[in-house]
Amino acid sequence: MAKTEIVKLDIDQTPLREIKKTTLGTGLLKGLQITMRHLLSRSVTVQYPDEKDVLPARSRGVIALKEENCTVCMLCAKECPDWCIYIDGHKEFRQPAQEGKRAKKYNVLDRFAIDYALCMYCGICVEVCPYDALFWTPEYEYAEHDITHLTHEMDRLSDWMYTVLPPDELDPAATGPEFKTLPQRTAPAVATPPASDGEQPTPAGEVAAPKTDQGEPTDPAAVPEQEAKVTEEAAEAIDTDVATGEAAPQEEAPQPKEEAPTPSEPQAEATAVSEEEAEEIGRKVYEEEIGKGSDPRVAEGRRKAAVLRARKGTRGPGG
Amino acid sequence: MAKIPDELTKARVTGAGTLRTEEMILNVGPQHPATHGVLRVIVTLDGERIVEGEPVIGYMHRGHEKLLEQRDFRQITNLLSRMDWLSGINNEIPASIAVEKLMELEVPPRAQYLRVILAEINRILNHLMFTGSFGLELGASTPVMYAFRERELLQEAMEMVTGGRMHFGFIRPGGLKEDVPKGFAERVLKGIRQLIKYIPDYENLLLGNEIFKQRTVDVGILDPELALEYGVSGPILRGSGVPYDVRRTDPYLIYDEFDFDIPVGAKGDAFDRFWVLIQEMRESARIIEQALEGLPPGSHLGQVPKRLTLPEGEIYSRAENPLGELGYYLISNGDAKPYRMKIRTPSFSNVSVAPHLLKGIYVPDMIAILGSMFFVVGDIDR
Amino acid sequence: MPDLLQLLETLLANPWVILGIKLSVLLILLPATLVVGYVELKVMAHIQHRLGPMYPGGFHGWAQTLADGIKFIQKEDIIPRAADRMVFAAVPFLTMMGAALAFVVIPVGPQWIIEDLEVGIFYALAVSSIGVIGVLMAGWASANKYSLVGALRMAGQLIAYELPLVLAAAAVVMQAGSMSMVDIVESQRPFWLFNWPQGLSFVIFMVAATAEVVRPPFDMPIAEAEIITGAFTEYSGMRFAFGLFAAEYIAFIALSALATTLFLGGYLPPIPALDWEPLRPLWFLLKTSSILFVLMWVRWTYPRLREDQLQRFAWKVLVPLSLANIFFVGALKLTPII
Amino acid sequence: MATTKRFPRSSERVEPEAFSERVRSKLGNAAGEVQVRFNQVIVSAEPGRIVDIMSTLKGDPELRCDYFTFLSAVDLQEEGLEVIAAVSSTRFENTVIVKVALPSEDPSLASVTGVYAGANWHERECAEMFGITFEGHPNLVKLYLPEDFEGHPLLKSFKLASRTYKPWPGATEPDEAAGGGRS
Repeated sequence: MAKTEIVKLDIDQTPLREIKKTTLGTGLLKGLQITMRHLLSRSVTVQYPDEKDVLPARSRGVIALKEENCTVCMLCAKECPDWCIYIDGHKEFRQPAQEGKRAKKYNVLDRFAIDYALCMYCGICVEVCPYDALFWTPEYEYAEHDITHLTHEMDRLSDWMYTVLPPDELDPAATGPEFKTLPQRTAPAVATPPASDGEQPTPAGEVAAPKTDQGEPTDPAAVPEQEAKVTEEAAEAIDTDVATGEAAPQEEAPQPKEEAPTPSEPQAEATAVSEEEAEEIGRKVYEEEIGKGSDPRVAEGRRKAAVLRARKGTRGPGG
Repeated sequence: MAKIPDELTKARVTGAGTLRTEEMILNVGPQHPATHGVLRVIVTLDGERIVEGEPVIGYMHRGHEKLLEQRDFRQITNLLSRMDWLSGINNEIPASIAVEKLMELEVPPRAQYLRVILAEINRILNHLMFTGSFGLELGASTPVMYAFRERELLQEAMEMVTGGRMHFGFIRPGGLKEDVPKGFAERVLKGIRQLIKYIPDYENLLLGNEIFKQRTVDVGILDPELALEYGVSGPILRGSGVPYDVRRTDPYLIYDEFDFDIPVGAKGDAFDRFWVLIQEMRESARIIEQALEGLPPGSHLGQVPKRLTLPEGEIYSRAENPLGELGYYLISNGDAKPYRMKIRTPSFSNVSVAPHLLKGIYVPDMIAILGSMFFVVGDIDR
Repeated sequence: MPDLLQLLETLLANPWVILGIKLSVLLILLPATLVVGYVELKVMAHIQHRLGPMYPGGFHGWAQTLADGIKFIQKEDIIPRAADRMVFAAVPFLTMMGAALAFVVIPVGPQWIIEDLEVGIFYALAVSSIGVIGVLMAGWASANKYSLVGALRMAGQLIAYELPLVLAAAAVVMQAGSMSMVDIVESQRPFWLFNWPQGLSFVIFMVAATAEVVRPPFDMPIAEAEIITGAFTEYSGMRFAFGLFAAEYIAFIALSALATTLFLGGYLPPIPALDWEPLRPLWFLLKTSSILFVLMWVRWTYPRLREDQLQRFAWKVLVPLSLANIFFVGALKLTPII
Repeated sequence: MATTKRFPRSSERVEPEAFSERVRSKLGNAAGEVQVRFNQVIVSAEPGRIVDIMSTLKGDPELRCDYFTFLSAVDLQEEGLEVIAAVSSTRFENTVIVKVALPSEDPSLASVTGVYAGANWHERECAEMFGITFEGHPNLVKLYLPEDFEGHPLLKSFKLASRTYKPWPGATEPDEAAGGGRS
């Protein structure tokens, strides 16, 4: 364990009697000296709308919903102390794979909404979700003029997914109880997701579009590097998703993707394409999103997802 | 400066037969810049002299004790941090301790150390806030900005660990919600270092300033016996010279393993209370330093059943909060929710002694006294 | 160069030009309060390790106070029902007028003066107290207890600081042998930058002047944390801006200018070699702004006193000191120094 | 007075067991059962003796419970109400919790404000929350609640309104949502 170097601080008390003594003006002069020293040094503030602090991954800004992971188990709504999560769903039957077997029942999510006017940001829903469908993201700029707009419906909650950051690396000395039976963290990224029924792993770009790089999508020089980062972080995110989450019981999460395509998700090419074409697709997606009036960050996240999908030759979450 | 003799006050009020004068009743609050929160003080004035001052509370009563009866222990953690919103972690700790003691859960040493570190950071955050706001109430608007500068560094460390800035919700029965991320110790040390570097600035800007001394020395002298009778605790009691600190008298967590002093005042005036407040930040810094040094590797959470169901029983669990003794009287009837949870908050008892201090003083002294009582209205009203 | 000088001299001989200059001194006052207000915001911010306004107007938020003014104009004008409407409405004019009138006798340069009254200093000190009456009126007319307390504090403060202020100025008058402001400046020629025989008077004058403009550490009449801007609790919008802010800044500038004139050699340059007529207003401005800066610096460093402490300080320290100072200046008057 | 002192645990500290013995002998037959739980001394008392007990706890030189911790109550439903008062001794570093059983109907108890002035607000809170009358209290008016508030919120019979107005969104079956779901 790399132990932190502790440099002993020189902590001395100021004796009460000494400081309480009556003085004649020296205290006033000392005060002036202190304020002058600050006047002459650089300020420490951040000019908010222009500069923004980078928030840690654990920041409880807003809750994002990964729609396709939700099985309508209602655990979050049950555990919520404020009763601010509204979930509607219905049951559907899936054709059995083999003749003669019973059709399997599964839940389809119709509505998932969080009322942020009620939410107290405790994070219990994120904690209890057994299928890793809810994530915290550090976004905080969603103030509204109308309180009813603070109820974020499924599409808006899914959009927040693009801003989820991969979790921070833990302190080297930490041996959390849930880490004991886990695979190595160095496992290859694509192999780990608990994909059942031969499904495609979740598109990487969707898990983690890093919040920090919001560069212009048309800047060709910057893009490859960014994407490399995206893939890396996404890989890590998937990896840790598996690591931290309680493994989802497979039989309860059939969730055929064809049945519930994300409506707003743009469809990408099914075959791998060249870099330029991928870029072109990304740009189109971005313009389309901006045209629809999406948040630029969301548009940027979708652009990245589309580019990645195009390069890998996979379809969107719908395919 | 000193208190005005009673006969003099009376003579003025009755006018001594020459001029008819009347007392004026002034409502300070519930919306007033000096009551940080919604506290109302009804003062009867003779000129600018206060004949009587009576705090009226309840403007922020949220019925915590009733709400707690409807929630399980995970949900409770998140509610408790909202009482004294400046010391979230400190509010959560005794509740978890109560559950742990009733269920006989074991808390791993790493979790104990981390709890101490987080609690002491939170104590510093709280004290910095009051350092600044006390200056603000006396008209010095600069120290509060400096205090917030130091606060921000430690606040960032807290956010990095818990994800929250005020309502942490991080302590769980049996340990912590998560372990700390990499780089936590460096962050904390950076914050502590800057704090220690700048504490002399606060002292020179406020404590050492002649105007500040004029305003606080011999103002609002709290007699230690009276303070004890009212259950006053924390920096206010220690300012009166009573070295009562739950961390020492009834050690919880692992506080008995650390070396730290209990600063106590001599006279019990506003100056002493403020001095104690500032010195306590230094002691907290010392504790954090020792705890970071001794932080063992291991798990952050003990063996905890999935669903917390308490056995029947009752316990009074207390802790030294930044503002004084916080206690929970937890009665369980074997359910997942507490049957009754009485919350004994420090600010409630601390402010209840105020009518004794608000007699025969001037209006500005009232501000100095209320400012040096270091209360949070959410903590009074719950 | 000589041509230019000659041109200037002819220009300054023209009465219309003089009138224009005199008018501009008054017209400059309102924008000047905006500038001083902006500078104060910036000084405060940097003392507090911040940047202060950065957005309005683009460059370092230069238009912040202008924007504030516009905001104040847009706000609803509220007069409490129980208030004495006439008196309530008259207050902003009165508070602003007192301080503004003092500028009539302040010499920015020997020619740059609206009217060099024979009793200049007497007049300046007299009119600058009018504002206090405005505050008293505001406190009474608002029908608010906080306002009343604030107004009473103001009245008490007036009595406490006025005497030392006048006594400190009296010492200067003794030295100059005249009440005319230009004469007072000219009498400081042997000292140029700082009229050192008046060192004690300067300190007393500055303390009393801070109390007169109600700035910390003597801002008890408007103390926000105690009595919520005192007499102006019920004021809002434009009335608040003029009655409190504009009046405060005009008085602030006026007293700094007065102190410059009385103690820092007014428009005289720091060394005799630089004594060149067109530059004189510049010296005056420089000196006034440095006093303004020091007062801002003090304001953002100290907590505030209590009203009775100010009274005690004024009567037990400042008044005896200023009396002693008059004896001291009188004794100096017998020597060849002044 | 020293400004800062290293403060070890009080040299006069008494172990809870020994302190409970002292409490038992000093209170005599004024108190019922005296036991120690979680290092705290728990005394059950008759309603009529509360002031005596508190005075002894505070005044006896071997107990010296000078620190008033809290006073509250609990609604035990069928078994009536129970008032819980805690005081501590800063010198002997022990806490004594006094419990007094009261009937649900018309509960009343002598005020201890004469002994501990700090009980004032605690008793006011207790009175409005549980409907207990504290006889001899100098100013028994509502502390938190509005003057015209009816009912005593901390009694178990008082239902939490917010949980009855709104259907529980966590309901999986239709009948769960109605009537406030889980309480």
